[in-house]
Amino acid sequence: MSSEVKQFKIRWGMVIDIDKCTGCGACMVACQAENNVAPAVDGSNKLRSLNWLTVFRLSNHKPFPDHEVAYLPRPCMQCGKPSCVAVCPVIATDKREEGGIVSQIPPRCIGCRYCMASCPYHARYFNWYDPKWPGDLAQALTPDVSTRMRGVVEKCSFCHHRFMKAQEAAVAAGRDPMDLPDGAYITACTEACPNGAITFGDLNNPAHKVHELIKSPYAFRLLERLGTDPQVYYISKREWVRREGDNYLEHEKTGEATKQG
Amino acid sequence: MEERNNTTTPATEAKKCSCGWGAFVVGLVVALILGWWVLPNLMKETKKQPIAFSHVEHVQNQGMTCEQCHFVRADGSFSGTPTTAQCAECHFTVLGSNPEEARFVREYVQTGREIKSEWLVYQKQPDNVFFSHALHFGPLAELRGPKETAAFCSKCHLNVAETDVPPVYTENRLSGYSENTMLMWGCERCHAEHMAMGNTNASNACFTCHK
Amino acid sequence: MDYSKPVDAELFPEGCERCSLTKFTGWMSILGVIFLWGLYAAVRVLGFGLGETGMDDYFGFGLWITFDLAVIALGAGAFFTGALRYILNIDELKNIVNLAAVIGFLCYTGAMMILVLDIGQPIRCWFGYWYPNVHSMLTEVIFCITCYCIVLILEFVPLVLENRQLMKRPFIHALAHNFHVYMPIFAGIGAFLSTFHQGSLGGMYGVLFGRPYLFREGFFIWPWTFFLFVLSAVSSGPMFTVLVCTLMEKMSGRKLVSWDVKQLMGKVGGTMLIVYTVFKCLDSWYWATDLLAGQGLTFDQMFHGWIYGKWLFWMEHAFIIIPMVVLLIKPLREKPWIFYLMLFLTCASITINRYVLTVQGLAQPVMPFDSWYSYAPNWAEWASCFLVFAYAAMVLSLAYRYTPMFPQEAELNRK
Amino acid sequence: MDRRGFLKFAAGGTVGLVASPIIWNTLYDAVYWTQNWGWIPRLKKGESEYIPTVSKLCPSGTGFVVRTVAGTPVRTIGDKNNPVTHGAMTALAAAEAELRVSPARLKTPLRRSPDGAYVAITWTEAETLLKQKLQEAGSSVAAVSGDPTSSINEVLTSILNQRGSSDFYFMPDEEQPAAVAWEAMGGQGRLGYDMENSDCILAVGAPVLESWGVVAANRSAFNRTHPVAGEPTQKLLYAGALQNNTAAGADLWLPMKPGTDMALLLGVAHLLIKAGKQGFAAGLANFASFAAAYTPEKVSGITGVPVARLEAAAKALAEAKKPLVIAGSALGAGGSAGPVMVAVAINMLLGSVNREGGLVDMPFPVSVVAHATEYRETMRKRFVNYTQAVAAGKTKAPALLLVYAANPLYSLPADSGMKETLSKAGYSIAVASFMSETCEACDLVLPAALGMEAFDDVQTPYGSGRVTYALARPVAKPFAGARSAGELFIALAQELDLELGVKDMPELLYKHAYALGAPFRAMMDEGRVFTAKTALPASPLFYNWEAIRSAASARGAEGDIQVAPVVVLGMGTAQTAIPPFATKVVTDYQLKGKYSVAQMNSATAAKLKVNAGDHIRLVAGNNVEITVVAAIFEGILPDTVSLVAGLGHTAFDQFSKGKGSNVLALTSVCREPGTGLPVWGLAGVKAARA
Repeated sequence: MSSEVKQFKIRWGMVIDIDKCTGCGACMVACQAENNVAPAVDGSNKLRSLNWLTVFRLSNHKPFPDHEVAYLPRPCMQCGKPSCVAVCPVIATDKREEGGIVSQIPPRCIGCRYCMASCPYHARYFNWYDPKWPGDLAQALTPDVSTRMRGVVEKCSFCHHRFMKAQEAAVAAGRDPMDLPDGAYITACTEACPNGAITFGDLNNPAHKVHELIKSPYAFRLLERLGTDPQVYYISKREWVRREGDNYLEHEKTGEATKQG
Repeated sequence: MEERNNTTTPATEAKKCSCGWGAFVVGLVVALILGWWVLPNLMKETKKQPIAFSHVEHVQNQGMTCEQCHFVRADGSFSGTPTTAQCAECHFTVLGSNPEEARFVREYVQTGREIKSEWLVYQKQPDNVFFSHALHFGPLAELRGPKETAAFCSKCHLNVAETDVPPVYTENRLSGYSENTMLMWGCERCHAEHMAMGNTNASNACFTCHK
Repeated sequence: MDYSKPVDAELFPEGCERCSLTKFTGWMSILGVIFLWGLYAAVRVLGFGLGETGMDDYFGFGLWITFDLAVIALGAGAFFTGALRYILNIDELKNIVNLAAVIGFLCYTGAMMILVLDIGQPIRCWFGYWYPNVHSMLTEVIFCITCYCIVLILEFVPLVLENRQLMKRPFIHALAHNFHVYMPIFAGIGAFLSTFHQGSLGGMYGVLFGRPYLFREGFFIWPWTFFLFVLSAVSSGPMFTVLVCTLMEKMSGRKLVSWDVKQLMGKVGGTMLIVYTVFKCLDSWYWATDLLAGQGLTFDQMFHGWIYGKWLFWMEHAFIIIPMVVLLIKPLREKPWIFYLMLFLTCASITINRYVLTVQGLAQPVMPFDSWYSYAPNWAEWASCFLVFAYAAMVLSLAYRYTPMFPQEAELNRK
Repeated sequence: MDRRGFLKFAAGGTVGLVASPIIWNTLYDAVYWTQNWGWIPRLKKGESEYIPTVSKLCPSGTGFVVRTVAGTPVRTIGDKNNPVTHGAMTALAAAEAELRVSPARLKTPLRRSPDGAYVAITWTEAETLLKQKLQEAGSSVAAVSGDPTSSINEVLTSILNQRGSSDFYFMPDEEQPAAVAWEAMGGQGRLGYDMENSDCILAVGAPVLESWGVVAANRSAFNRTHPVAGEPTQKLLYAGALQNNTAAGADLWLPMKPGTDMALLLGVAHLLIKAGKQGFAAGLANFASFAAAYTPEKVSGITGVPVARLEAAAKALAEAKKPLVIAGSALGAGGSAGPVMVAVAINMLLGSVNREGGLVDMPFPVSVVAHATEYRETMRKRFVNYTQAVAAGKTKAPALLLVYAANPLYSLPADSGMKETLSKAGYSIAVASFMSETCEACDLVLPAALGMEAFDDVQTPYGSGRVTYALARPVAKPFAGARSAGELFIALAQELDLELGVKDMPELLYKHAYALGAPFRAMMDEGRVFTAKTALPASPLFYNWEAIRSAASARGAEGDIQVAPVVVLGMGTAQTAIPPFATKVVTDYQLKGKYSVAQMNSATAAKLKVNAGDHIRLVAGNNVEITVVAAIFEGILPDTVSLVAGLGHTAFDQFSKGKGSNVLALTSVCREPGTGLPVWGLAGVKAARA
């Protein structure tokens, strides 16, 4: 059990403005297409449909007509202190590479699902069956992400292959692959969001937009009190939305409790 | 058993013993032959390339450079082996007297069949491996001429630049891996050194090589 | 040949009667059918994938893990009784230690069978050794369980060798004798390995800091659940051995182990139960009042509806507190039915404990906008558990019929 | 050899095997095998190319870059250089590369054999059959198109006109009622909306962030006016029965009973007039006095919108510099003209006509094909009037019915007469990309190429505030045996010796570009998109209060429970059905297994005595009965249940078939008072636990 938060020079992170998200699902479609996630014939069983990115519907729990709704896209949080990495018996998941993305290597995975049990965000998914691309659907597979097999766990990788490609392009152009400009590497969901709700970049790099955004007083992270230190931030001006981001006792206020976490 | 042993003479006991060890040795030798030679060979399967391509002809006789066929694209990706269309830039018609070339033109160029998808890659890596030639090419620009390039490339690849016929391709029946496929420990050896090939970015983190 | 005896009577332990071979074959056939049903489920799971089970992305652990944890805890009689018998030399325990070892062997091999099904890629199982993550409690579990399983096989083998006919062969006789000489070493290694992995199994849950239902603080690298699992295993293990023994007595109609030995086992288990109960209650108290609040949660939020209701929590605690108290009162514990009932309650509490940690621990939604979902094992999960039951019953039946598992049997049944 | 010898031999063998590499290598090889199982598709290798074009499947003509690998499309990515959609994607357009190869895709021409089964035929046979049937039919030909933005329609109308038939129709859409309304209010051009420049938008009934208008453009405007973590520069007010996706992005939600849009809009008009917003035009006084009856209290009673929110909405509009009011329907078809009339009237009150960020009087698309019918003329014709007349025997059934890029059998109400028209038609032909319900009912099915496989175009879609023109360019070969529908129709015209004035699709597109003054070469070579602010001379608008009054007299829906339909683009259109990747985007409050999910608030649930997860039976006025699963959601009006559209397909593939119920089955066609428009979308139902 590694209890310390690892330090990285680059920390890829995401800022999702919940007030801009309307839950259209374009990010989810783009994610599946980009990462060769096989389609499901019955996707209505949410406990068995493999989705690296899932959009949750949030409610302020007030009755009609004072009810309010919000949508929260949930990728892998790429935690600074991932609960999954410590528990994997075979190092199929790790957080070691510069950039701080939590890797998941399905060919190494033995499918014990301990990491799934450890993740409070439900960001990890299991291949209950071999993935299937009926008919000619496999023609539309991208060359970037290997197809998985039954019996292994997979999860969002922040489209890590795009990071590799951005590095590759930088090297080919004679630039420093470890100092990518803002926007040179973004995830498929960031790119697909029509409302611009997702911003992606290096949280440590002052030249990247996310660096400033996470300082917003409206920024918060999911379940910060558990101490997972996620690299995904959310923004909402609505107090009730921020309160939905973590567990609070009745007397606790949002800003205060999170600081101690 | 113990009682019976007590009644045998030491001589017969020794004899028995050696006979017993003989069986052991026979078993050992049989198993070693099986395990080192017979069974591994049974697991192997050899395949021929679709066309007997001659690097000697292209490089030495025609003076082509490696980069004319194997190059890094503008986006940093690597072209690998050429496509039929690329070959057809020269071989739109039969140029020489080699019957293999004539066959290539007839069966591939004229029919549009894709040679790239049939060509057996000796260093073939599985889908789950991300390999960027560009990121490994640090010092390539400093190399001069096909000889030096070939020497550099053959750190990982078979040195095919001087072959007149393609080497035999050997594949494991179970794993489907080529005999020449670099396995993970081979990659990790260099990646463990931070300054390998003058690059400090290569760590041994899983995502450095897996996708 | 004595035609009044079953045809395989020559193989029976010295001075012991057994039922007819026909009856025995009938019994084994029933078990065989159950076994085949389980085998069918296992083949489907291995052939098509874990989608054949009732598990899903919210319940990555289910009946199988609950089953594994429960049988491993209940099988702890093997190492604990073994340790007491061979290391502390409590001689009376020799009358039940064989059974304890067989039960241990069956529980562990059974758990291994289920684990092979439960991991998605059994062909890669050796990765646990080859690419171990030393920080993972599960790595420790994999190491210890497989090693301990080997130890249990070594403990089981001499019993097989002690079959009346096999023992007639001097070589086997000598071998069996040698095994007995080394038994204390096995018992020692077993005790060490077993303590560790029982603890690590508990640690597996306690370290999950993303799961407030499960997370516990602890001592050094071990969360409190580590110690609670060890304690619960050593208290329930001997009790389970006694219960199995009694069940076998009822089924065979023969006395196998004397009441004194059973009471001794009860005393051993009961003593450990006192320690366990005290620490378990302290742990629950601290968790409910302090640990949860620190994470912004309340005790009430840990429960939901009927299937995840508080009744399970209270039942788990009641089922250790009541036996603890009752077993302390001499007149009560000397009544067999009360004695057996208390042992049963303890085993039930430990099973509930393993269940709530596995299923309810995962069901409790941590993200405030997430929901409680229910999990129900499907036929394939049940069938494969029954596969293990059938396997265990078959091996136990064979062992009972052909090996001198119970040294007291001949004497207790002398007419 | 004795037993001991054998044992030693075996021991030696074991030691030997353990000491040789075979066991250990096989352990590895077995693992490599599991990592590369042959039955799991392997990745394709090859060069990646990124080619900009536009989507023809997404109704908003989303501009995207198609990524191809070795020539096969694998991804569609928002095109940031597209001046209309600015890189914004819709969930449908994002799935297009996969839709291209989806199992529902038609691969070859199919002819119905006498026993009713489909037989695959060659294109030569198909073309011969097509020509023969057209010649046999003479002037008794009818055609319907579900793609109003394509210039392929011109080829079709030209063919029909030259054969002597005027029965060419567009599928009912959002624009048809709007065009009626705009004309009734004196509009002479085409109604457009400059949403991106407005600072306060009131959308009544129109889900502007999900399915109304040029969604991708609307979303991109929303994006630009709502900076991340910053102050929005545009207010969005949305009135609808359900807190849907649009409501989630809106600053204010006005919970409005389905079908009460007019009352709400009149209430807003009244408040604005009271607040002094009285943009002058003829009929103002009459309109004001008519609207005066719609006091906030009365409107609140009719619509369910709390008075405070109604007043807040009016106040926001009154205070805005560039307010804009939009009316539309949730379903995107079968809407009424009345609400649009009042919306236009409010914009007139606010001075929001032909002003930046207001309504725009735009030119209609112009036809360039010889003998083609003008867009505006086609827009005036009602397909449902035709089909109902045919069904009732009032009009002669066509000898040949051609359905292009449409799925009327699914997307029209049951009593629209479509089914009868198809069975009465002498011969029916579907030109489509996917095996739809309509295809399954036709005699001949011809597989059409998608936008990314053939030349096509997107002329200004309804909802835009600018004239736009984009070309769909083939970035990949047509899938299997699919062919360009445009080329097919042009070739057909040539076969029949008809005059079109264009010889192929590129020429047709060139003529369009030329007519608009668009840079054709750049559009063709680089995928550039043309936009222009083409303002017409201001139309002589007036407050047509009489038309408004008669439209307002429409009856409300009957039944105890109102159904609020929800259109989600991610679930595809009637032509595409649910894209394979969208099944996971469909939520558990839209679909559960094979049942549609009806969302209702807890008050409604208590009234119906149902709990979440219960099955309930909904019986519509037309006696259609469906079973749905109840879900509790507080963001919906009492006595209202929401059902998502796009379910209940009986054709297409395993990703769409047999899932839920088609909302349209609950609707019936009726006529709007005054305009006589066929309208639907109002569905009152009786609900009970099943």
